[in-house]
Amino acid sequence: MGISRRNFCKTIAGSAASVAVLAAMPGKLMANWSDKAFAADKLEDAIAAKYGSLPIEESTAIQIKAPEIAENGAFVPVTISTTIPGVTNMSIFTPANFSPMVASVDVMPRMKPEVSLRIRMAKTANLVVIAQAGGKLYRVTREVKVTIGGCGG
Amino acid sequence: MKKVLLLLSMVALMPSGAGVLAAPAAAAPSLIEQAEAARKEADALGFEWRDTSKLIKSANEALDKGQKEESDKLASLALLQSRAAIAQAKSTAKNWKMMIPK
Amino acid sequence: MKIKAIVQNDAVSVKMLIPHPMETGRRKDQNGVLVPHHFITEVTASHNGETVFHAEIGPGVSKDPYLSFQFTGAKVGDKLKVSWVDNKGGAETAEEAITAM
Amino acid sequence: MKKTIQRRLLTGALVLMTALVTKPAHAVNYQALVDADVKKFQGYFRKEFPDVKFEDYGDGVYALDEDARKQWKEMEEFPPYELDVEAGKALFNKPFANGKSLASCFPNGGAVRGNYPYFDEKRKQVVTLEMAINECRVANGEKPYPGFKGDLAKVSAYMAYISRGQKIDVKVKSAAAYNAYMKGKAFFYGKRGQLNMSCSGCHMEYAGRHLRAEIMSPALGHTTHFPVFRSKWGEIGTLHKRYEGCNDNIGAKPFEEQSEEYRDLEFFQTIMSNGLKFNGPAARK
Repeated sequence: MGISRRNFCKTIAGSAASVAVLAAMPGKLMANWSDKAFAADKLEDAIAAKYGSLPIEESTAIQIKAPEIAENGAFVPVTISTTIPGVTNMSIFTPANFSPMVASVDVMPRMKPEVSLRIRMAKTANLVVIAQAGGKLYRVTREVKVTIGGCGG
Repeated sequence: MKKVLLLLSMVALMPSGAGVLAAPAAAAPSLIEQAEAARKEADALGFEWRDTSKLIKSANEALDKGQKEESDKLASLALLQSRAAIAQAKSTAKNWKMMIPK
Repeated sequence: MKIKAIVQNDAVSVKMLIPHPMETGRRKDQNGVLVPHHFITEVTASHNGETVFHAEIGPGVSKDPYLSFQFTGAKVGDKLKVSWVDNKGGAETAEEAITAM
Repeated sequence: MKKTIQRRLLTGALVLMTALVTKPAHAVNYQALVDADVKKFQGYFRKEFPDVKFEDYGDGVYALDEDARKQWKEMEEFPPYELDVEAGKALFNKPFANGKSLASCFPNGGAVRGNYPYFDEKRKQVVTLEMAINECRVANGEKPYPGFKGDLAKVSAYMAYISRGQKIDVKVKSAAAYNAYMKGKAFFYGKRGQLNMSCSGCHMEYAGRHLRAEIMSPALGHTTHFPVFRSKWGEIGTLHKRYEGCNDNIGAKPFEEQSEEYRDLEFFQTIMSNGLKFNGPAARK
């Protein structure tokens, strides 16, 4: 029991560890909820479960607005948008989370292809956004740093 | 910082505790009793440390399990912490004005 | 749930905050027992009976989910209907009047 | 480095300022003593951070760090505490068993944040907003709300919300008030806990600098924006909950919500922010 600065930040351990995880999916879910995609524990599997085997192309026409260094992994503000014409769906993934698929938004005819939300990130990791337009998928990837051991405010 | 803490603990080990130890009791108070008395004193000064009461609790639990050596170790640490806290209270009361940044 | 729907330029800006624990199923309570997962699965918004927003979400979304989007073709005074369902059968529907900036 | 040199150069000037403070009088002018402290305290931050606008100190660490400020602004787009403000409003107007409510205890519809904390000259103690909320409940035969979070923080959040913009102007008019003020001051500057650290060590001398991954918030403006929804807590909590967390971090046994120690500390800290505006509740990391 040495006197150490390590004690200083010990209280964060519990809260930051609230990782998004779906170990076993509940039995009855909404029929149209993409349970397979949300249950997948690998990025590729989640994408395949959501979109099938459509070809994926890296794109610069998708924008991710997110902090360089997240203040708190439990609330990371993210805005995704795209200028790809005819986009019908945008999904956001964080491959480092136990369950990578975070959210999937259908871009309805009257909706602008932009959505903001707050997500959980267990640790420093990539954000991957996939946009679907026609029979194709477009992808962009961006890193967000998450500091663990926070005790500020 | 480590240096300051080391000093504090040394101060704590010196005469401040002598009163307790030299008490002319028929049966000398146990380490746990000494630690608890010192903890109370630190608490009354508003300077008790976070883990001291947990240490005393663990020392009591170890004693119940017959682990005298472990119990003594924990109680000594609690006693040391309490004495350091008392010394800290006195030193802070005397010196806090010097801590105001210019 | 709290909804703000405001006309901005040619579109309606919608912001919502839904009180919900969004339990991941991995968090332990004070006694070290796993808290079962409990999270919103779908959020839908409609205007004049037409769906203008539909999102599927999972426990990767923060506690008390915040969602924001924009849609066109509505005016001040119109009603926006928002509803959500969760994995335990919980649900809520609310209506909010669209306001000027 | 640069800061230390600056500090040394400034010492002389501050000694001069201190000399100007004391003036012989029949009755001690406590307010003047306190005002001189405020001037020194705020002057310290003005010199440390010449580019930070005074009113921005109400935003805590976000006055000092641009990246963090941007994320905070995102949170403020639809701050999580709005749900608490709404819940607090309902609690504020909810009738007690006797038919009265919190609303019956407070004038101005409860928009009274600017009146707290104050020193009650009759009872010879500092009265905070949270203390007044619970005293109202007890006076009406209700149980006080438990401390640190939950309903107490929610009601306080609602009252702070409808009081936004009220100016901080806490007075010290008597020897007893000055005594409470000095106790808070001694708490603020005194080292305590296993790590032998003080409030001022981190939030004055280390303000704006990193302690591990964290940027230390400036003590100026600390009490303007409470209660806060802290992402780390995942809920709204009171100023005294934050004090509890800080004390725990430095290895000191924390005090209770509304303990005399924390009320005196709140009194001192709020006085140090005289001139700023109450802008709570707020979102913090």
